[in-house]
Amino acid sequence: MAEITLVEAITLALAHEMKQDKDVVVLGEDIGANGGVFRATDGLLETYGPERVLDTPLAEAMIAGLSIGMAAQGMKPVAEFQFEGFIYPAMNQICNHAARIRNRTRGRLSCPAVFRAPWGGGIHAPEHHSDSPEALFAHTPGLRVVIPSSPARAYGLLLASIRDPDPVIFFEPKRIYRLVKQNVEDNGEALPLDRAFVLSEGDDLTLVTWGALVHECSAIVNAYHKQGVNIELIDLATISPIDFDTIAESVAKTGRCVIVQEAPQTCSVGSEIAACLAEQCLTDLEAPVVRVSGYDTVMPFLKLEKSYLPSVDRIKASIDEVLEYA
Amino acid sequence: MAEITLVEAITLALAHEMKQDKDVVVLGEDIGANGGVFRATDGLLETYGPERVLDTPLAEAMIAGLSIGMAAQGMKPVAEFQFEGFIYPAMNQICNHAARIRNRTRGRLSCPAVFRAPWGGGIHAPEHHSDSPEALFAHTPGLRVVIPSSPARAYGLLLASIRDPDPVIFFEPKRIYRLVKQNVEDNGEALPLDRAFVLSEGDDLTLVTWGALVHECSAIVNAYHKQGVNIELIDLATISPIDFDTIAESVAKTGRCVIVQEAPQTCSVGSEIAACLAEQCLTDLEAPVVRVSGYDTVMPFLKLEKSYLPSVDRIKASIDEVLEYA
Amino acid sequence: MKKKVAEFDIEYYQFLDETGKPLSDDLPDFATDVELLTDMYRRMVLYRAFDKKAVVLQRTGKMGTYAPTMGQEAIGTGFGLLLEKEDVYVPYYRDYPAMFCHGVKLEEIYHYWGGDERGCDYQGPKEDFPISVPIATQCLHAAGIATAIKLRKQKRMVAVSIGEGGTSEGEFYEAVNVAGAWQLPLVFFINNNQWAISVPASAQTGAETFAQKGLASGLPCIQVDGNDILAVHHVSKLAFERARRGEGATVIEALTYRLCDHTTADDATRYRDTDEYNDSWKREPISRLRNYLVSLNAWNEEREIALEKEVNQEVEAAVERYLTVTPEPVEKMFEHLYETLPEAYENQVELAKIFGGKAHG
Amino acid sequence: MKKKVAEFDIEYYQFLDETGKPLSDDLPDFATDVELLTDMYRRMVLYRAFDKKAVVLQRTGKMGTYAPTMGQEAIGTGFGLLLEKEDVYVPYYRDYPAMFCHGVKLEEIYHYWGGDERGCDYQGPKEDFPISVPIATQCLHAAGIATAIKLRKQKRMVAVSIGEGGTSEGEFYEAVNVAGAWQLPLVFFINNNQWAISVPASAQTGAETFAQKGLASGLPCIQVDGNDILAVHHVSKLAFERARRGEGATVIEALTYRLCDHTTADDATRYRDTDEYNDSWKREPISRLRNYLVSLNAWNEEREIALEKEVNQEVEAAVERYLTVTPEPVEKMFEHLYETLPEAYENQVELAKIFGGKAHG
Ligand SMILES: Cc1ncc(C[n+]2csc(CCOP(=O)(O)OP(=O)(O)O)c2C)c(N)n1
Ligand SMILES: Cc1ncc(C[n+]2csc(CCOP(=O)(O)OP(=O)(O)O)c2C)c(N)n1
Ligand SMILES: [Mg+2]
Ligand SMILES: [Mg+2]
Repeated sequence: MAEITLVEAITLALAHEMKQDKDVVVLGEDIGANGGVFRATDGLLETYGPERVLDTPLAEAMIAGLSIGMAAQGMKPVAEFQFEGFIYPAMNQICNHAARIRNRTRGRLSCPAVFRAPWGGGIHAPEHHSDSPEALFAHTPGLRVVIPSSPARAYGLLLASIRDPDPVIFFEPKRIYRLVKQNVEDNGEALPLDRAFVLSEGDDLTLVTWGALVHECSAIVNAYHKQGVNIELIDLATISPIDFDTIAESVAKTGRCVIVQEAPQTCSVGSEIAACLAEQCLTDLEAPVVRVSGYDTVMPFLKLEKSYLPSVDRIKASIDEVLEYA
Repeated sequence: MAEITLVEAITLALAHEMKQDKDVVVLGEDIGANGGVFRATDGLLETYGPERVLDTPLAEAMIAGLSIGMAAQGMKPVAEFQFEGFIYPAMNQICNHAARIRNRTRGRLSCPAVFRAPWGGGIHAPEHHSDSPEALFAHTPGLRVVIPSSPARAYGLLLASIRDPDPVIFFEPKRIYRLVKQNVEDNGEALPLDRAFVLSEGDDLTLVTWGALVHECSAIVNAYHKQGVNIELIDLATISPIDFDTIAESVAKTGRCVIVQEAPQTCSVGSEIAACLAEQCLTDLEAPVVRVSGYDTVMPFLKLEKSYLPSVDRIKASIDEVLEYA
Repeated sequence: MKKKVAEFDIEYYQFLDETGKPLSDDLPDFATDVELLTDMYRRMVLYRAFDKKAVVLQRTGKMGTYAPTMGQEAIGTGFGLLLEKEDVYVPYYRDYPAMFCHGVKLEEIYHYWGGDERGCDYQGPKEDFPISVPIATQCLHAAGIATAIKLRKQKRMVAVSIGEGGTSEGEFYEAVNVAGAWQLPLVFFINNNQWAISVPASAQTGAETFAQKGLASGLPCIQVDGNDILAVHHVSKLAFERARRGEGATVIEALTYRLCDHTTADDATRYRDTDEYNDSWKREPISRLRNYLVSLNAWNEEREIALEKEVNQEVEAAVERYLTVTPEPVEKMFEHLYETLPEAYENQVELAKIFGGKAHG
Repeated sequence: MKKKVAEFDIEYYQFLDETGKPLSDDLPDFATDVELLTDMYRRMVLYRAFDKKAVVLQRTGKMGTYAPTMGQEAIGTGFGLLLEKEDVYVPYYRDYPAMFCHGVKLEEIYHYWGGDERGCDYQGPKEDFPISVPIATQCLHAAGIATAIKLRKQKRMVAVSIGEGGTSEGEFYEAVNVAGAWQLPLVFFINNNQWAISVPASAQTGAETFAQKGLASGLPCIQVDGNDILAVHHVSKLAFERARRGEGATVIEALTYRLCDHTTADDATRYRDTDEYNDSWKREPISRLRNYLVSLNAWNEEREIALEKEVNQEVEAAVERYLTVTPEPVEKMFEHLYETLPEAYENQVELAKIFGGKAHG
């Protein structure tokens, strides 16, 4: 058992599953000799060879379309899009086909593929390299959307995603690829794809987030804890289908909820959570729900990037506002 | 002044603006001699010739990309996607470029284009011809999203969209293309792109919807009215940026809100409205908000299509639930 | 200084003239295989009867919008008969002849256009893809299947079809490109019926042939008279053998004509010259093969009458099976969304059961 | 029966050998235009100095990720000098030489990679598109601009560039296709630097040349030695003249080599043979032109030293302007989202002002 980073946990899960299941193949741009631009597939080519590790021509619709064809043949393609901002050319294949093939053939064909991509902002990357488009896929029935926030959860959720018989969009928070190390046992144990993670329990407020912001939120929760305020922190992680029950249970207890996300606010995953609260938990709510989101503008180039992303101050201000509401 | 259908109002607005402004050109698949598969561009080729009415090769990314290039040159392309289900190949161009070009050039270039598409279900069309993907575009900053629900609003909102200096996704509810006729004066008067339409006033409940369902909802509102229940019916119409103020004002009065939409529920425009209510109008709410949506499954082939779409019974049941909540 | 660094040409194949007369003595071996040729003929007649019936079903309110295949029977039949059971076929939406040759049932296509997902649950060719409505996307699925076959070192191949208009889509090209880069066991059929709804082939591209689009990835490219089933069968055989030998993909453009509206929702007289349409009937594939069979003394009036009766019965039986199927209950719209429906869906399924009613037409 | 229905070939142009010696006497007119050639030379040296400085800025934390253009200066300079002011240039992200030739300022590119949108607000060529990161999308913008130009019957043209890896994207092909179908005044430059990050050109396609991808829409296709600026300039001239005459588009593949990492975030030694890299320096474009100029007695050591000084000053001045710019206030991220910010944004702008701080590096 070794201390590894989130991106190393991705590699570990890929290697584990490639070893267990020879139908698992990885494909994408620069994932072979280069090991992916973030090194998520580092070493796989050496171990599994060019027939299991496919450097593709440069075309994302193609990567998705090939994956659908391979998956229909019972392979388990794990495709990498180099950055989330380059997944758009593949949306036709993902939304019109991957998400539908099982349903439209009444189960005859299916698409056990994983579509991975580094996701989110905060690494001072060039434009189109820092988006958070999870809502587009969460809005599309037939897909699963997963975003891990720690090495262990990355390992367990990626295993589960590869083993899942349906297409999974697996977004990896690139800002925390190497932020923390954690002991991760390579035991092949998958995590469930329909359960949010309650990272800390509390009665005073429910804080829901996912991806890199889990780290800021954890620190914030600790800080409040020292002041005697107990915040229940939920890492949503399995974004779609959403595990709203865990959130509802928490809000039944706390009566207050703040949702924190990098994505723009309108029609976002945060909107969905707040909407479910308004529908199912109205009587539990002792204060208005607050979403702390990326603004509804284009993710700026790197100079203004930090101003765009929810900051610790901004999150705290919202928490205070909700806590103080009477 | 003539009684015309919604699709005729589209044609009228296109013709009006092509006459007024020679920079307006229409382009798309089969929009020339064929006049579009729904005849929205009928007669334009005869009047304005092949240099203003461009039948394109069959490629949606191309249609969007050409529009962006033409718009940057000061033209006002009005592009048609044959059905909303075929807009996915263009998402890369629309989300990564059309929505961003003004911002990323700090105003040097811009994209005064309109992307039209017949939208929504209910006409017994083949698969991929009946979707409601407005949320994907509402989630994308830099775009406007508009969905008219009557001939007059189609005329006024399309004029506004063409004149708007920024990219507009203009979805046309195909189910009501020919459902009703209305007197529409060809007076060149645009409607504002940031105002929802209050179609009937009432104190008992706020009913928000858009597109074809406005018609079922109007009938429902009338039926309730006869029973002494006064429902305020809002046609959202300008989906994004959303006019939440009009909804908030209404809910301040009624304390109850039902949202009706064709799209799948998760991360939808309905979610956004419900979320804003949970954030901004919590104390006004006397009952949980209810969304009546297309289910979170793939729009079925035609045999089950009606079962998928919100039915009058389903909408009424939700209204009753919310009205009866105490 | 300049020098030539690459050279290409496109060859066109045709064996029979419009009247079914051989253009030369240089005919392929199977041109005297009467059994094969009569099978081809029988099928083309059947598929046309199927097609006409589909239009009637739509017109009489018994089916949804339908895309007829009238005039294009020789293409799908010509190559479809060369598909082995273990090969995979990935069709575009106007390509029933090849689908039928590969084992799809007539009524499955009726179900499809009738608006029932079960029409994609083929009982015969379990691995074939269903009709693809989003144009050109199917080419990439075919490339993916061919990739799986190649990686697994199997001795099978994949065929895929697309309309000439569809070749303007980037996804067509991306498939051609990877097929060339990876030498995939894949054959592309471009069904050039001269029209993409209202847009003539000449407006789709600056290329003189659609076949040459394969040059963009270094593939062999062939143009063929798609109304001459002998020529279609011949070039398909060459391409299939190449694919099976592991030598890679081929692009075949088959020239034909859409002897019908684009779909039952279309009115081709709005944009298409009636003379052109009428004239194109002269080149249609069924009478051409019949004339040739007659010249071989392999066909006559009597057999024609018997065949007509036979195909009508077959089509009627399919219609019967189509019309008498029990509708799916409403909750079916959730059953196959995921392999196991997530818990989060319980409420929605309940709602649908309460309000959904049952399937309607 | 078969017959040839179409024939194509690809021609390759090169005038100077690796050492700058003419391969034959058959040189273009401008090969003795010393003023032009020294301007070309000066620019290439300047652009290389600009490029090296950019890498230093990144390494010293003064700029974000940067994509160097080392080794590819002859392509953009070779055709960029042929762009008239009123022409429109649509670049890919590694194509500063042509951008500079068309009037983009050195510091604008520093701003761009420094993470400041104002780096796309070109003060010179107001109609040019900014760098396109989503690969191949720019080809369609160029086609759209060319369409506007054609519809308005203007006498201008558009040039667009893309890497050889980028030509695997469907959007590249869609642009080529419509350029052929509509005879657009557009010239495509495929900058074949042999690598797409870690993927060699040979793995992108089955085609022998990238030029031939234009055959898919019937366009004239030319391959050229992209390290020989004479050859680049010559073929560009032919293509530009064709475009200006209204005869349509051309696809030009320029062969070169990426004499650098893909970006400052990349480490090419992970995937690229050092011998290949070292060997490629032999063919680099700047010394080749210098040698040729020397052979014309148009260049010497003294001028070289003077030039070096001159370009260093020019680059340092640009760096100075880059580093001393006032950061944008946080609300700028809303100002140009729409022409007029919708009311719905008021709250968000307020929030951003309160919490945003100001721009950082
Ligand atoms: C991606 C996409 N865009 C548009 C359509 C609408 N559409 C259906 S058929 C068709 C024309 C296709 O022409 P062609 O490819 O020549 O095939 P044909 O119908 O002539 O057999 C169009 C535009 C579609 N189905 N998919
Ligand atoms: C649509 C898209 N996919 C992926 C990327 C990531 N990416 C940036 S550069 C590059 C390689 C491009 O190679 P090539 O086109 O040959 O140009 P070069 O960088 O060699 O000049 C890739 C994969 C991108 N920017 N856009
Ligand atoms: Mg066609
Ligand atoms: Mg390259």
